[in-house]
Amino acid sequence: GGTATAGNPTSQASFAPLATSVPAGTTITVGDPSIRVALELSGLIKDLDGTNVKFANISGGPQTTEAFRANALDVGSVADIPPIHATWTGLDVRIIASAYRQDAVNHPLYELGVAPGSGITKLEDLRGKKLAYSPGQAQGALVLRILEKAGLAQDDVKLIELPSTGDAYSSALSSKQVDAAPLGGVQIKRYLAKYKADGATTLRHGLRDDPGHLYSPAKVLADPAKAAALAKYAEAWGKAQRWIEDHPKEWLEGYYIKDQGLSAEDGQYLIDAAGKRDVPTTWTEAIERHQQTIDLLAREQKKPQLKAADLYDTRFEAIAGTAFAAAGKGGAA
Amino acid sequence: MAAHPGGLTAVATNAVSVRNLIRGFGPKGVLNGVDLDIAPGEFVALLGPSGCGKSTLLRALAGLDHDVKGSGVITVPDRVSVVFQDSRLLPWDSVLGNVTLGLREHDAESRARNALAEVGLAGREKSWPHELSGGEQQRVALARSLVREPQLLLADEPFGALDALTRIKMHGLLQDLVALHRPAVLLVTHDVDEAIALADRIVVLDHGRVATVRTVTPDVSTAVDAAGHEALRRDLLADLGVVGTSH
Amino acid sequence: MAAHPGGLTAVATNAVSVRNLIRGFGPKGVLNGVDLDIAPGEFVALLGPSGCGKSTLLRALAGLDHDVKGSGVITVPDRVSVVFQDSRLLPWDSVLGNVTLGLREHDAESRARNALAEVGLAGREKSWPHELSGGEQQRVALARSLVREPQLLLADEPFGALDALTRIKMHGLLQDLVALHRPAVLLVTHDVDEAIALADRIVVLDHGRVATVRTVTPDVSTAVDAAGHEALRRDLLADLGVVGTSH
Amino acid sequence: MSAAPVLERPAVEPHLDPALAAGEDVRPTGRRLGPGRRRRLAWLLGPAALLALWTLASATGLLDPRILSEPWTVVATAGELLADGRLQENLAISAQRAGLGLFFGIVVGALLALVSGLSRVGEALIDGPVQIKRAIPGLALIPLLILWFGIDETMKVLTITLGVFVPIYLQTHAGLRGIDLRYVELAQTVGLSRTAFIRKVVLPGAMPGFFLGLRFAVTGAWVSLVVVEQINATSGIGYMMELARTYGQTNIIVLGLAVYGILGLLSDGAVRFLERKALSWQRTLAG
Amino acid sequence: MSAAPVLERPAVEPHLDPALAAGEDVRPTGRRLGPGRRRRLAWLLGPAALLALWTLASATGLLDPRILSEPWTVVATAGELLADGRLQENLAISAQRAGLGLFFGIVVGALLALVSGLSRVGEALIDGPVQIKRAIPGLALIPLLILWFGIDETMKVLTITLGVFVPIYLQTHAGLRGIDLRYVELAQTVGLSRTAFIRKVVLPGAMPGFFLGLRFAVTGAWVSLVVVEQINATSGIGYMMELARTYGQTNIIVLGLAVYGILGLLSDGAVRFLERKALSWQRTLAG
Ligand SMILES: Nc1ncnc2c1ncn2[C@@H]1O[C@H](COP(=O)(O)OP(=O)(O)OP(=O)(O)O)[C@@H](O)[C@H]1O
Ligand SMILES: Nc1ncnc2c1ncn2[C@@H]1O[C@H](COP(=O)(O)OP(=O)(O)OP(=O)(O)O)[C@@H](O)[C@H]1O
Ligand SMILES: [Mg+2]
Ligand SMILES: [Mg+2]
Repeated sequence: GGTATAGNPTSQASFAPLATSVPAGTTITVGDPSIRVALELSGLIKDLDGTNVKFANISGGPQTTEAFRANALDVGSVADIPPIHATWTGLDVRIIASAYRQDAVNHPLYELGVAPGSGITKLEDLRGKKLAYSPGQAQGALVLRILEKAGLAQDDVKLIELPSTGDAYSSALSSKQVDAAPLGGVQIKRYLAKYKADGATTLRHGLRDDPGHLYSPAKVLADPAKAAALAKYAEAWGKAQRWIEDHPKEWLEGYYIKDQGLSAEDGQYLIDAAGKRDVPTTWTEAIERHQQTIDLLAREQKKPQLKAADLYDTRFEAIAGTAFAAAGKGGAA
Repeated sequence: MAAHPGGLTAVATNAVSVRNLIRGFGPKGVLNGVDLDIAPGEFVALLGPSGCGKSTLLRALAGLDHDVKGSGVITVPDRVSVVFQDSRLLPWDSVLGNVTLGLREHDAESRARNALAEVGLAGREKSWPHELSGGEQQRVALARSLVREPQLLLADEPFGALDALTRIKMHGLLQDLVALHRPAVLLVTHDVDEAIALADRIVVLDHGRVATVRTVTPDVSTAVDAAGHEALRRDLLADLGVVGTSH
Repeated sequence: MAAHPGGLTAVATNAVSVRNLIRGFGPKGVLNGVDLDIAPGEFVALLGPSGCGKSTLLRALAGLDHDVKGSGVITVPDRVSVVFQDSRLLPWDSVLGNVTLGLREHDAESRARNALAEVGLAGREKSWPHELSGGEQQRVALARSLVREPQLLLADEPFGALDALTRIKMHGLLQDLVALHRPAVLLVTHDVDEAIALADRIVVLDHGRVATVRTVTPDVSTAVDAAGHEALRRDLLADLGVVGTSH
Repeated sequence: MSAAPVLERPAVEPHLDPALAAGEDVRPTGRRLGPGRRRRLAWLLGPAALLALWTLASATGLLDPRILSEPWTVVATAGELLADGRLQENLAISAQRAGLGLFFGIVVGALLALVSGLSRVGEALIDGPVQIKRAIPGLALIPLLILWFGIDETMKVLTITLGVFVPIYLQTHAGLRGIDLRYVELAQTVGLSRTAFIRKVVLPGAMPGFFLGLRFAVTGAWVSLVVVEQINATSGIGYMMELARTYGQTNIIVLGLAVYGILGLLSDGAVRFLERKALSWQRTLAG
Repeated sequence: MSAAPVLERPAVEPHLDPALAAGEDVRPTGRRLGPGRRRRLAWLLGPAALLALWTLASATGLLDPRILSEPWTVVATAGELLADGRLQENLAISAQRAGLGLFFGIVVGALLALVSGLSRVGEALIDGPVQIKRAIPGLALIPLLILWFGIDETMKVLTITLGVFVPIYLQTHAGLRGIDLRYVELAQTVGLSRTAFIRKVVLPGAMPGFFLGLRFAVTGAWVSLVVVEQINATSGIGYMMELARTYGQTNIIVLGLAVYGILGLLSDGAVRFLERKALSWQRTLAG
């Protein structure tokens, strides 16, 4: 592994084994807004008593890495692309917990929005079409993976660089500035609701785009006190995932409606789309899939190779998964 | 004509006619019913203590007091030219540009150059106003009114910043202009001698009203009638409240 | 004292001493070597044609010509007060604020009110400068210099926009001030009578040099010596280039 | 119509006398080149026209509601958000942030402008860096700001401050550099001290410029919220809009824009009102 | 020292005579309240200090190069990008976009300012909407602009135009509203036509304001590139920086910021130079 800009990444071996108790006075800053709500709604927040957990409303790749650099955040919640980019930009990070979706192919985060009248009905039809592409974002990586799956090279389509802020993609699609663009979450529903009558459709890409990770800077993980606190948080995080799974009503009410200001209908749509959660106790498979993504990105975006395994802190491998499973058996608080 | 008040046949023959002019600022009345007529080609001098409303009257005649409270009937000709109390040169235009301002004739520039030469400022055409002395600025303002052919010339102390000799020269220029185009003239001045030398009629404003009107005959004006000249002078000074000084 | 030129013992006793003062703008020379002394308490009037450099000289004395080309040696007292040719009131300050500007004494305001009353502007303390007539603005500027106790008063045509009566009153005020604090005074004026009435000495500037200096005795000044008065008057007008007019 | 007999010392000044005020008033009707008298509430015309246009276009279907929500939808949304208190809360938080940022921005901008405007050394040191600062895209500075000031309120207020101080600085600087030299000379001859000079001449003289800067600053402060409230915020209208954007809630986005528009109009109006009061000494084309 | 004998008609005017110019010059040394004389190149001091600080902090390790690249790295990067032509190309494209946007922005802003400044009806209709426009965050308008104008050059230039016209409008409007009423009266009495009034009084009088607006506008145009060149662009410095950000090329990002800073300084300097030439009639504190 390692890259030109990565300096000398801490090796896994240099991490001391996790302590079982968190030293008093340890504080961690957590950027994991939705789980914070889950912890509060479920009362699991009590599990963290004794650990000083400060929540910051920060999530997503760019924001969490910026905050890591500023030492303003100890752990963040992202998809699979940000840890890769962080490493490429010289920030040594490690994943400490991962959650996936069961039957992920049928519960994708993103679908490919198709502009009215562009005649795309299967991925192969993308040849020669205009695709919205945002290189730094997860959607960008997804576009590259979709092309790979369709057996197309970048040159076979026209990639239109466009940041996916707000409803920019939906606007670009409806005004036929692009033929296809990845849409995520409620945007899928809204796009169809608005433009289905005009002939707009969406296309399932049939890829797994479900990884969700907690990740931390290696610098933080090298601090035994913080590492212990993070382990405790990972455990609570696993339980919270289970609680969300088991309490869709409360989750809809407490998170989507009250916290995020969505309508019940939209919230329910998101819950249904997410399907069942999967928090594995081993990462082997996930690391393999992660490696494929890295290989693709390294090739298509001309970046140095990385070993996906180097992105994971194996000390944490079983923590979240075990908690998730245990909470399921015992029934959450 | 800007307005035609009914019922007064005299008005039609006058260049300027002011009837019952009332003006005031805030609570304070300034003009309390001024009546004034000026015949075409007539030269009227306006005297009065500082702050009595001379400039207010001129501004009313020039149509510059839209927002000032008051009433009255004013008739003035179409082409009115004003020399302001401050010389009021556009700071961003050259001396020449200031003189030609608003002139549409094609020979405007050469006429402006002539006028500038006449007021003793040949060679200063390209100067900025701020490069001129106080008297020079006033002369530019004078040149600006000289190149025009107004039917009514309103001049608010146009010679205030000039020395005796320059002033006499400027009097000459003004008289030439008057002789040539015969505009009606209303000249505000603080110099009684100047008023006598230039005007056909002298009006003294006081307490917002026309207090006295004195006619000046050519003999008195040119001091051919030295005694009449001296008497008029004394009378006017008395009108202005000055008594018993030799000058 | 701002400067102390060597070798001249006379300077120490003079309030103002100017030696070989040279000033010019661009290619044009304005002052070509002016020498002038003013004793403490002396009242000097400065006459000269428009544009001859009177204001330039005053600005040099006031230390306002940092960027003007030239040389010479100037000595002036510390406390110099200036009445500018334009009345130069701060447009954003009230009349009262303009008069008290820079005064540090605790009774500044009441003194300023008195000064305003003396120049006939009682009750106008709160007006904005733009609400005043030309003469009123000039009187505020005068009041501003009256409330100060300068060692040197430089006044550039401070009475230009005033009618005869007001002007006489202002003369009186200025004379009172002079009698009280005995500042050296350099007064620019275009009015020969005014110069004679007020000054101890009259200096005529021409072609950038001091052309004539005439002393005024009290008898001549007050016209007790009427013939001397009239002769001086004629001489001064001749100095200014005016010949053979009665006034 | 000859001169009416008027009392020698009228009880009422003639120009205020109702009897005379009703008298004939014929003035020379020269063309007026200025814009004429200010009319109250006329400023509402433009926004009202805009609103009417929007409503009309929506009602006739010219404007696709999928692109821009209809005004009534936005009003309904506003009603809902007001009813459950979210709009007020977010507004209050945002107002606090904007207010603090504005305050510091004004202080910093005005001080820097004074130092740089009144001394050549100050100018040499300050002016260049300020020009560089404003030439650098604000978004690019955010990572550095996070680095130095964390992700909490400090950083948010500071970011607003950094955005706000620039127009204040530039305008105040230009305003005071534009002060007529004649008044500076006057200040010198009446022996004003440096502080008195600043108080009596510089500040009032730079006031018109300052107020213009303030107009940029107030809207600037509101607009900055869009950026800063994306970073570790859980409230504020910027956050509200960001959230709506994530979930594609067009009606809330448009409501947010409307709120920005109204806030902008109101703050700008407030500054202009203050300006008119503070600059009543001016006699300009503005009338 | 008594008056030296001077010729009656000197060959050289005395104040230009070298012999006399070397003569004694003792002037009253009253305190000078203005900032004093402008010194050439003094404006470089601040940026130079900034650069020195950056170099020093980098050299001593105070500034982590992962956060802000060292100046020498940036210079080296600039060298590389210049050598392979990327920097020039991107700059040229960006300059073209910024220039077009600037041009249209100036025209639109100045015209609107004239209409709104010179008539109350124009003001009522135009001013409010402009205030609303500037209160609405630019980023929020992008989806609408994409919708209406696509994602090609038109939309990019238009976005820049929309950003640029606001300061031009505001400043020109304020500038012309600030014209001394006395000059308007003068214009009326010399019978200026409406167009001559605009040409002779309004435009020159509003010039100082316009130039200040232009200073905001030029940097504004450059800064807008960051946003517009993210949309369907394959060239331009905004695009170059966005790409570098995606791939974490800190040195290119910092180079981009440096380029922005230099462009900002230069464009601002150019406008100020023009301003000094055009406003040489002013006698202000600026000296
Ligand atoms: N805009 C204004 N607001 C309030 N008062 C004003 C305004 N303009 C003039 N005045 C007042 O009206 C009176 C008359 O002013 P006006 O300028 O007509 O005097 P004037 O006769 O021209 O005096 P002067 O000889 O000093 O120029 C003065 O007392 C002045 O203070
Ligand atoms: N800043 C300047 N730039 C160029 N020329 C100037 C400048 N200031 C004054 N002058 C010129 O210098 C000469 C002397 O000016 P000054 O103001 O001293 O005259 P003055 O004697 O006060 O005249 P007045 O009686 O008209 O006020 C004039 O010809 C004037 O045009
Ligand atoms: Mg007057
Ligand atoms: Mg002078």
